[in-house]
Amino acid sequence: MKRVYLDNAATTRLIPEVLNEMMPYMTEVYGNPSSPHYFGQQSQMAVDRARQQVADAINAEANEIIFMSGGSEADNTAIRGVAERYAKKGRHIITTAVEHHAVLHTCQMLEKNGYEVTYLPVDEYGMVTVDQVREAIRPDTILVSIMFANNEVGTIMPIPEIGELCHEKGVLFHTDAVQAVGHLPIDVKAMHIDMLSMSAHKFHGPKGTGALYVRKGIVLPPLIYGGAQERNRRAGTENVPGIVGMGKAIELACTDLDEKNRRMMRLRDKLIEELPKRIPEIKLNGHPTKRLPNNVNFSIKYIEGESILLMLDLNGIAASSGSACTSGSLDPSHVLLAMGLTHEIAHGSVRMTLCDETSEDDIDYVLEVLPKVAERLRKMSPLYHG
Amino acid sequence: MKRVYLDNAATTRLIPEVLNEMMPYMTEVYGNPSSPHYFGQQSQMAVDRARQQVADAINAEANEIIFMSGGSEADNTAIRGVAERYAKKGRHIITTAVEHHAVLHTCQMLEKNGYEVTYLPVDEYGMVTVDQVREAIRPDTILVSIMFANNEVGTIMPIPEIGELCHEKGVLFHTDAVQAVGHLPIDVKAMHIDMLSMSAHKFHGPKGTGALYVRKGIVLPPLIYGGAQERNRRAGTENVPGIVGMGKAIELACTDLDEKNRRMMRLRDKLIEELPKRIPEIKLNGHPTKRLPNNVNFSIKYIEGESILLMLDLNGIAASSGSACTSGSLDPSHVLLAMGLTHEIAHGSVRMTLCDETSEDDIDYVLEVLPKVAERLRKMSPLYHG
Amino acid sequence: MYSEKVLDHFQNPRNMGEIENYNGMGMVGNAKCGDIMQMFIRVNDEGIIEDVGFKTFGCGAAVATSSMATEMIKGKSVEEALQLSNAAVVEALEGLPPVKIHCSVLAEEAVKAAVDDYHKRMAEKKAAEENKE
Amino acid sequence: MYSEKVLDHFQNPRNMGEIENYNGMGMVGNAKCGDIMQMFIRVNDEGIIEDVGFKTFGCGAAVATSSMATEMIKGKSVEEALQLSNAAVVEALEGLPPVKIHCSVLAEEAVKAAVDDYHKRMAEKKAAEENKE
Ligand SMILES: Cc1ncc(COP(=O)(O)O)c(C=O)c1O
Ligand SMILES: Cc1ncc(COP(=O)(O)O)c(C=O)c1O
Repeated sequence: MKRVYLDNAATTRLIPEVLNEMMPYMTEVYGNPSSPHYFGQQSQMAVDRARQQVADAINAEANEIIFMSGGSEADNTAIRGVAERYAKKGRHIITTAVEHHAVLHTCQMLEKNGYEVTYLPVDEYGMVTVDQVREAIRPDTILVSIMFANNEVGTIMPIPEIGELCHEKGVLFHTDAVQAVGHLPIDVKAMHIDMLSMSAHKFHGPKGTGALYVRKGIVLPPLIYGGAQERNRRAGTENVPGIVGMGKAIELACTDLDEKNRRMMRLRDKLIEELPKRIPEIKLNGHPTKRLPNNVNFSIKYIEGESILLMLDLNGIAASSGSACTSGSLDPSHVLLAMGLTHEIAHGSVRMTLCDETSEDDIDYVLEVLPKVAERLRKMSPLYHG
Repeated sequence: MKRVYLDNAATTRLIPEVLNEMMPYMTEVYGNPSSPHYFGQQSQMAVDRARQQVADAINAEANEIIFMSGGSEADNTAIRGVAERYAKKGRHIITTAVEHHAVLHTCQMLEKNGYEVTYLPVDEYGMVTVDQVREAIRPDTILVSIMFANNEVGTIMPIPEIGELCHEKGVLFHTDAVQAVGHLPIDVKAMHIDMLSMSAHKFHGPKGTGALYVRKGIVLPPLIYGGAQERNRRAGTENVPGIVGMGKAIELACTDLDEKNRRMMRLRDKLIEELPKRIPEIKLNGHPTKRLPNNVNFSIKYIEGESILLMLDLNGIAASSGSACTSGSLDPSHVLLAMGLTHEIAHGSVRMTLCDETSEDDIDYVLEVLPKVAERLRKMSPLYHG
Repeated sequence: MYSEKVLDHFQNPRNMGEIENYNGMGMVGNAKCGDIMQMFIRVNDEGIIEDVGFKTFGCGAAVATSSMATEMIKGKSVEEALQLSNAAVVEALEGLPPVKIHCSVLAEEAVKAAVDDYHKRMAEKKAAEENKE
Repeated sequence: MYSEKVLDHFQNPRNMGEIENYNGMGMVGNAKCGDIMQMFIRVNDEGIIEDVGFKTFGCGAAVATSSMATEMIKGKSVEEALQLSNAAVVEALEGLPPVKIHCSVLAEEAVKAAVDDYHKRMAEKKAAEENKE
């Protein structure tokens, strides 16, 4: 069966070039980077190199990068860390209603522990404005955490402007850039970013490795206590192959980024333009232009997301949905609801996320299959009276 | 140069058979296990299989295993989790003075947050007794956390007896078994263990993957909040290849364990018997018999650990030391000090940890080189007047 | 995730669509939860379900349980149909993931709602006929 | 971790051991911190350090800094020896890891201690001679 993978926002394929770079560290070079002997130092050098690669990709310094197990750990470390460290200064945090659960659930945990969190609402495109942030900042605000780009609908937030505002106001600024790193140009200095989360498997690196950028001068307590790894900021024996892979993957992802994005955007826009011609009563979710180059998200009225996914899957197409049914919970995507969609429409969403390897053929195949799937499911639907 | 790796307590070589098992998950099978489509379900099945392998190795149920990034995260999750969850019941924790920093530093952090921690002292062999634990338990004790086997001196604690006592007293029992899993037979049910930490790279599995066993019925808050992975107990996209590797590695490690251990103990004991004949004034650290099959730890009087390591390294031998100089701190190993060694003697310790792949040749090479190294360094030492 | 049987019923749903001259119709669930099931039955004078149809808005399991439920009650008496348990549907489908069990409950409820509706209609009809007499 | 130069001085320490007829000896550091350096100097009548030796208990950097420090003061006047800075030792060794800088400080202190001891001995000798007169 033809297989088309359009779930790159969930995870990406580890590309062979990255795997090649990792292989020595899964074979001969197995020392613990903390060990001063030959075996250890070989590993240490590789970790140092990767740290520089990651730093370079976002215009940071190597010692501002803390390697960890993924984006979720990075989000937890940043938010919980700031909350603990600056509790004396204040206990107010600002974020948005459309963050990833790694941010939202951490904030909710903090709320139970005496912190106050403002969840900024978004407009119909999933966007927050600098003015909203400005109005929300209070004297006891210790952190603004706003995602760089939304993982479901692809909307890109006004990060440089929010960063500038935060710095004017003297408030720390964290951004969950898990969907942005390796996909959009990022400059932490120019964008006034204090902390930034990333995850390697979202840009063709290995699963289980991520990093938190923490601007020099900011000292956070670790989330994981123990050994002196990562300059006492994150304990645990380093995942050397993972770190090496992350370094290589970020370097590759940032090479010819514009060109790759232009190509991807053409394919993305083909879907965005063609699907409504072939399927009546569907609605694009997310911002029409301020949008990740790889993100397509539609709500297809009268039918439900999981059954769309399942039928796509039975036709070899891997996509994703904001439907509750994919996660086992009852409520559909908090992102789509925050954007003002009704439950019914929110349940019927399909997200297709492309990558550099997606071909025109793949897109044409989707254009052929998805309308049939929609028609078939609509015939089954008690809500449809077409 | 001949190279002999005797630092297996720091980390082990990923064995090719395990790597082979991981390879499909670093190439074709790259889906996110949370995705309901074909790509995701292939990954999910692999994770399920590995979970069963890990559970089987310690006589647990699959859903009692939570995968995470390593031993440090497992220790933090267990201790911090119990502390948060049972704060209303009490705020007293019992551990030992010789735990790994992942346990000790977590406990120290809790002390700053209103918990009280009893650090049980150890005898000259690094051992605690059940009676010590019994005397330390109070009505407000919520957790006993005692390592299965010590990472520096290899001493094996009386875990089944401590487990039984804790269950009699109704106190939760956690054991950091990072050095024991895959090295000693473990049965969490028979040993009355409620929580157990492990780390794959200590038994020839991949770095960056570990697990926490949590007995059914015990509900802990996650350390990392976010997605619903690991049944809401640990958020973050699963490190699928790492998890698969951990499953295979633990299965292999537990196969013919007795036989492998007998062989390793013979080599271990050769070092333990021969070295004192060739180097005057040295002292074995750790218990003479209740000791990990792969651990040798000597203090060599009058000389300092890092310089021993460095000279061994220049001769191709990778070992480790309890010396402060290897870590950049000033105090030598807290384990050796807790066992009553003077600073001077503690600084002069060398740990050599074997693995299944260590050969008789390797051991003979050490028996040839180490005495020369000791002699050379003693000649340099202002403390030596031999 | 899904058994072969579930996938089969999802891809080739049995008795899909509104049937003609139905004399019982039930609709359960709501869009908020993401599942709506509509069940149509035509019961003959002997009280046997002669024909059945369904329409479902929902996930794969919702479609499959609806389809299976229609098969299990077709040709049965309304009394037998009322005995249909969600567990029986799950078993017939060779299992469902734990998070999907609620779909089978919905299918059971849809059948009950259709039968209830049939009983109501019969009662109304009877009352109307009695009134006429 | 260590530069070639450090490894060279560690493997082939210069001026290792106690020297004969030394007239200045300094010992600094302590076992608690894991480093003890002992420095011996023989100063001639012109105030020139004719010969120098060291003994060190400590890490590779401690040995290398001791060795380098002896080379740097050999043939120099005691005044020049007092000018020896830890930074100069680090530079001569082509760098040290940050956590090892304290070893170079110790080497500087060991030289100073040896020179101090020499001055003390000279002063004592002079006093003794004056007493005799
Ligand atoms: C006893 C013990 N506990 C915990 C750890 C931490 O494991 P990891 O480095 O995999 O996080 C180690 C090893 O470093 C250990 O030896
Ligand atoms: C925006 C965003 N933040 C955080 C995460 C969490 O990353 P990970 O699953 O690697 O921990 C993800 C992806 O799952 C994401 O899309």
